[in-house]
Amino acid sequence: MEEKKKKRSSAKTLQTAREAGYFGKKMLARTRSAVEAGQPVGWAMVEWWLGATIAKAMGVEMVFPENYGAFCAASRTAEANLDYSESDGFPSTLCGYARNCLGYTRRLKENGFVIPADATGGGMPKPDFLLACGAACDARYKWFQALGRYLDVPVWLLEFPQTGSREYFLPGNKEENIRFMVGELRSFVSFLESLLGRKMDWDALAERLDILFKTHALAHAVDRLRLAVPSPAMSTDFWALMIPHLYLPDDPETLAFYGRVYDEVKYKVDHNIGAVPNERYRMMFAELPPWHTLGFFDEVAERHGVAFAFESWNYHVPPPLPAGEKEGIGDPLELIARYSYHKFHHGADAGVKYGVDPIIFTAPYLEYVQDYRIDGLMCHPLVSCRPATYTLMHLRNVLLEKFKVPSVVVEGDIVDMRVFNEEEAHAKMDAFIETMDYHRELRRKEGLNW
Amino acid sequence: MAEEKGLRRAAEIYADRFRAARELKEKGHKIAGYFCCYVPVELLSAAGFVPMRILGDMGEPVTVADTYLPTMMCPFFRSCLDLGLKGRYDFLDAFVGVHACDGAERVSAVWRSYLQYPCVFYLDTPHTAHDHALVFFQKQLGYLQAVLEEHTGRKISGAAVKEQISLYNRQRRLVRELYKLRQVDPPPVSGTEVLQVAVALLQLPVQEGNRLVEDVIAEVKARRPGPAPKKSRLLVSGCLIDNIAITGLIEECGLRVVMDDTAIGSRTFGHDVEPTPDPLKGLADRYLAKIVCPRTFRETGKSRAEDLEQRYAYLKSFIQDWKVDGVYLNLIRNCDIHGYEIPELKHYLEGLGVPVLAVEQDYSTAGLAPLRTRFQAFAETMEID
Amino acid sequence: MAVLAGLDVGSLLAKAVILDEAEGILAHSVRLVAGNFQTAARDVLNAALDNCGLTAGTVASLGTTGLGAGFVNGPSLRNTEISCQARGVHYLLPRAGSVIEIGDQSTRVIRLTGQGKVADCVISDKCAMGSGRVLQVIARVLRITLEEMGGLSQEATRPVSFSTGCSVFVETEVISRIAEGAGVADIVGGLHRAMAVKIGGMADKARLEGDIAAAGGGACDPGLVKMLEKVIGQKVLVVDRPLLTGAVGAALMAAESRGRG
Amino acid sequence: MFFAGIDIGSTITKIVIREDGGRQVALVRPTGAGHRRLADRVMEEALEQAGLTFDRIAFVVATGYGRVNVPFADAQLSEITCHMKGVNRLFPGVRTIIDIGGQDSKGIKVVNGKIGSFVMNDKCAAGTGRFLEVMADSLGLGLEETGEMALVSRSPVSMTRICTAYVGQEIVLRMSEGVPLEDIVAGVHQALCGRICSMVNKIGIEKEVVLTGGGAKNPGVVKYMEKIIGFPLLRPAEPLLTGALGASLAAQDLWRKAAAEGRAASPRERTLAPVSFFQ
Ligand SMILES: Nc1ncnc2c1ncn2[C@@H]1O[C@H](COP(=O)(O)OP(=O)(O)O)[C@@H](O)[C@H]1O
Ligand SMILES: Nc1ncnc2c1ncn2[C@@H]1O[C@H](COP(=O)(O)OP(=O)(O)O)[C@@H](O)[C@H]1O
Ligand code: SF4
Ligand code: SF4
Ligand code: SF4
Repeated sequence: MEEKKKKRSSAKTLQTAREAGYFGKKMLARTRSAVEAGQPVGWAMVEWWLGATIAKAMGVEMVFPENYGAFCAASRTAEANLDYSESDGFPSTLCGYARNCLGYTRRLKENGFVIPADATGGGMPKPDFLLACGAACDARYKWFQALGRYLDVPVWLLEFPQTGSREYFLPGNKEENIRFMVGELRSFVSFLESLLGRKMDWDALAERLDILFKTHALAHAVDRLRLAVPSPAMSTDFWALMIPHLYLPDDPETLAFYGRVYDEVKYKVDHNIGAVPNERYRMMFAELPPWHTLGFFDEVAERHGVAFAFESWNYHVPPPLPAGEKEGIGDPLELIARYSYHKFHHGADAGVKYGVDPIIFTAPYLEYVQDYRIDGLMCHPLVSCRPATYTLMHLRNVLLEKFKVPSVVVEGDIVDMRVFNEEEAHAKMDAFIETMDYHRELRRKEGLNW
Repeated sequence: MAEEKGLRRAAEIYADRFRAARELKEKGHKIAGYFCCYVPVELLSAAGFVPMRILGDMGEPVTVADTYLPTMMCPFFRSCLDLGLKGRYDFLDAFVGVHACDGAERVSAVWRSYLQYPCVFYLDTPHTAHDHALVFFQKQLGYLQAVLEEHTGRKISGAAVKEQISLYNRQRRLVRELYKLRQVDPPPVSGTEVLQVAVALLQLPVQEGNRLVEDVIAEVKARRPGPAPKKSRLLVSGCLIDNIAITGLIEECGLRVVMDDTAIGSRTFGHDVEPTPDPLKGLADRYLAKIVCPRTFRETGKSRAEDLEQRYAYLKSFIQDWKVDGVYLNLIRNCDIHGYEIPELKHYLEGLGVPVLAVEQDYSTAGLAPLRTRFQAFAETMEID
Repeated sequence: MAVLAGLDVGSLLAKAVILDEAEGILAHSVRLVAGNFQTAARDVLNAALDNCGLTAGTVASLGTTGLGAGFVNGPSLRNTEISCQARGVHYLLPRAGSVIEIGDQSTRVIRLTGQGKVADCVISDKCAMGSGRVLQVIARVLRITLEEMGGLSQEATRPVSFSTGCSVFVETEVISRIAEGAGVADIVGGLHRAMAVKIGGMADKARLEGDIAAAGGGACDPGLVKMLEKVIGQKVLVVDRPLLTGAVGAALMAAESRGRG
Repeated sequence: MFFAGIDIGSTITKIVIREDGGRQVALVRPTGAGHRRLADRVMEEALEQAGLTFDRIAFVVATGYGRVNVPFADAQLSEITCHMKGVNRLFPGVRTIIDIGGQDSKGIKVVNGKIGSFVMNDKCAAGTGRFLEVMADSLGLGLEETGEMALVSRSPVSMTRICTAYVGQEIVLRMSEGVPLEDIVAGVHQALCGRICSMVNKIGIEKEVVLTGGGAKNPGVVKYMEKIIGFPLLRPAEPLLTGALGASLAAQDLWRKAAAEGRAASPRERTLAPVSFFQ
């Protein structure tokens, strides 16, 4: 099977997206040179801008094994790591990124913590601590805890509240949540101070936060530019652009880069240049992509004039913090807490309005479909990532029921390419075009305005 | 032999949970359904509900839930939602979802998007037991209390909560006493019988439940088991077991279940609530900090060895006190919480000189047949020549 | 006379139809793929032409579909199975609102638009238990023909239940059940029920509406169809010549796009 | 004194009758639908070959898939224990056993003549002998032929994780693409061996490794197994028999124990009855 699935990297439609791969490599390279220079290094989960920036402000270089998993998958080098973790007794049903990381780390340990010469992208160096996170996914802390098998380093878990839509509006509950997060962050700072034997540099943190917010403002502005018809950029562009704003948002180079991204997209919008020639359908994608076969999306676009206009709630920056929440907040930790909490709960209004939970992974889409004038959703259930898959069937039901927007379900995985059947996926897409036509009619009849 | 009324009653409730629940309703009780062992039943009870743990049914194929949940998720919760969507839990007056694991959290959300009950709450539960987390959890319990009060239109006094705490503490102590009876060899009560009692307790009004356990204890003490063949003594650890098909299979294969470290068992009945001026504090501490389930993160400490001790040392005393010969690690497929634990836990237990059998199962009675060979081989491995 | 031709090269069977849009199916042919898509496709098309005494030259357009469609030689227009099934069923049974197509490798449940297009579609997952393949496997074990199966399941008094979801192991389970003394009828009945439950779940997902039509090889099995009716709680119509719907749809779709182009 | 082991596999039934320190008779018969209830006949046949009557057999141990309901057996043991005992008798230096049967495959770690740990696959047919049977069937060839065929391929196609139910379809596709048959066949063998190895890896593969079960009779399997593991494997002269042999050895041990405790049944109390049914 695999031989047929030749590696095809996707043709990104933005010049800046083609350049974005640099940031992933930069992140890896920086941690390696930090180790050589005797500086501390940490591995972190994506924790939606909670802890990594704090650690970086204290002079720690951070790297994200999740990103490394996608990297290994995209370069098709994950298989050996997967097998290696399974042979140590980890069930094969666990998160593909986790198994990739567990296998990699086992090899790292067996190599005396010298990065194996053939490691993808130069490899991740041994960390001094692990920053886990309780948000959205159990693997985010169970996986790092399990790494203890190979890495005798402390794990810190940054906890994250996940509020139900009605509970969000209980009087005072939101502030309780924020208070809790601030407390968690403060403990994390103390943990770092005692681990590193140095004090928090609050000025450095403020500076980094400033850059982060500016980068994110641009990233959000780019998201809004994508409302345009025809769509100026595609999901494949986004998956490349995601790396700098998700992992290195507090880096001046990222900020400068995002300025260019904005300009490029703006130019295309102003000049009515679509990412797909003859855009006929606008689709949305949920949640994590098949990193190993991104080229699939180009083919779909080409064959049917489908623009993947928007995608995955998970990795987008949130809408900016409402001014009222930002002003007068002197404590940078509180600012961080509010921002992350906002990321996770900005769908609360939609959740209550439509009587749909959860706020994460479901409610935000209720607004996206309308804003981005979506004709159809591509659900990508993953065999190895439950969090991004749990609610896809639910989402499919809700979008159809409330907005007459149909979904096509294409099974796959983030790292395990053996699950993705490209031919079958194309067959489904061919038929789905008719389905989208039909529902367009339905929406017209029901007075839904797209 | 004297009639074993308590054990029989437990077996009856176990055999038809829904009938038992409807009988309670006919007697005028209100019933509150909830997930997992992280919901303080004391509060539900103080608000006037009979708490009923929502369980699935391993014996019934999942058909309806396929439209709402993907197949790759925890089959236990798939089964729960399937029963819910089929209307089996329609009699509930309240529903309390909980963030125990991702499965519990997402199914709580999906559940309430499709099934409506007069009173609904989702209890966010932190993954850590840091000080801040305990304070936060206590506040969330306060919100649960407020939502319950709003529904019933009746304040829940601190005294009422304290009374329920002492009733449930008593239940937990009684169950532990029952567990202790299994420390002798051969144990006078089987794993299957204990499971039936535990399941029955998860839906009985607390005082009725306490009477039931008292009866069972008396009955078990009255048993005079004759000489029995020597069989290996098993500790069952990991994902929940709510069906006697599993304990039955294990016991048929020449093993004895003498102790458990699972959700319907020692995790539910293991620790008391300390009396505190604000009863919610005692509840928060007991539920979040004292229950040892891998869903709650334990601080790693200074080294791997210390980490392992903090996470697993309690199993050492289980093994010593219950004279355990082997451990069965029960993993329901797709359970991340327990899946990540397997290699380290296995390593730790084998380090104590106890053999371990880890098996992934699909939460389906139909799929159990192939496990027979594994259990039998495991029994033969431990056989004392 | 110019006619339309359609070829459905499935994983097990190759099917060809010769169609006159006004008059309907003029001729058809079905044969085993038997390890070679190219030859199967060529032979089955020639046979169909022979059956109505026409030559390849009279064919205005050739539409193809199915797993092996890529191996058809000569000029043809390929479309995917889902759309072809939808068109084919709509043409043969216009009042159908939904289709359950049970093929050798997978089962597809399709809700149709008024024009015979795909309003929604659910495809069985990778395991073979919900598809026609398992019927064949079990027929072989029981030493009966596929044709005999349909009648047998209706005689079942105590349909057996299977513990495995895997089509490969169902075979060994059937062997055990025979040894236990289960009757052939009860085994077939149990198998049909297991399949029907699986397919019924898919029907739920696709929110089937209107009259439901069964197509594909599995629809040739009246026992399975009966059981489906029981599970879905609604009458299931069987398309006339259920094996041919894909090929008919392929022929029509090719003509459509020729008309457009 | 004679002892018997009967191994009722999913595919093949095997019997070994041994005399303590003396001769040994073995019989191998397909288990197929009709034969299931005929375990007693197979036993009779074996007795006939040995020139014995049933009452000469002191103890019978049943093992294998159909062990649960062999009424004439004195005890039943899991295949895991029996394979271990059988192999350990033949190869006292064995550390790892890989058994490839018709419906399951297992890895057993042997520590001081006892089971250290074991792993088993019986969920998915793609990790068992069935995989090869289905492939051979769909090509209309015998297992012997395909096994030999796998040896001549220079570049086996890669088809790592493919479901048994679809292997036929995959083969047709490949053939239509013009891939040489031997490369496809070899690819299937390689895929099976890869699966089994990564399973057995969980308990660690240590020298000496013994390959048993029907799969060990297949030269293609042996070749790719060795290729993946990286060193030569040992094989019993008749790989199908290790389970039955182990069962007969266990029969002797159990009889001794029972006799020592004074509860050995007198042979006359037992009769050779038909097998009732299978789990
Ligand atoms: N007369 C019949 N009765 C019952 N089942 C049949 C009959 N003929 C074919 N089948 C089943 O139909 C399947 C073939 O259906 P088909 O739609 O041709 O599939 P494909 O297009 O994948 O080849 C086979 O799996 C077979 O089991
Ligand atoms: N001579 C042979 N060459 C290749 N494969 C064989 C041979 N004999 C038996 N087999 C295969 O061995 C398997 C049966 O092995 P066995 O260990 O007896 O399994 P079980 O105990 O489950 O019956 C079958 O899959 C069969 O195809
Ligand atoms: S969200 Fe999915 S991919 Fe990310 S860590 Fe969790 S399980 Fe893995
Ligand atoms: S077994 Fe694990 S994942 Fe499943 S319900 Fe329990 S805690 Fe959740
Ligand atoms: S379980 Fe059986 S049908 Fe399912 S994937 Fe495996 S071999 Fe195929």
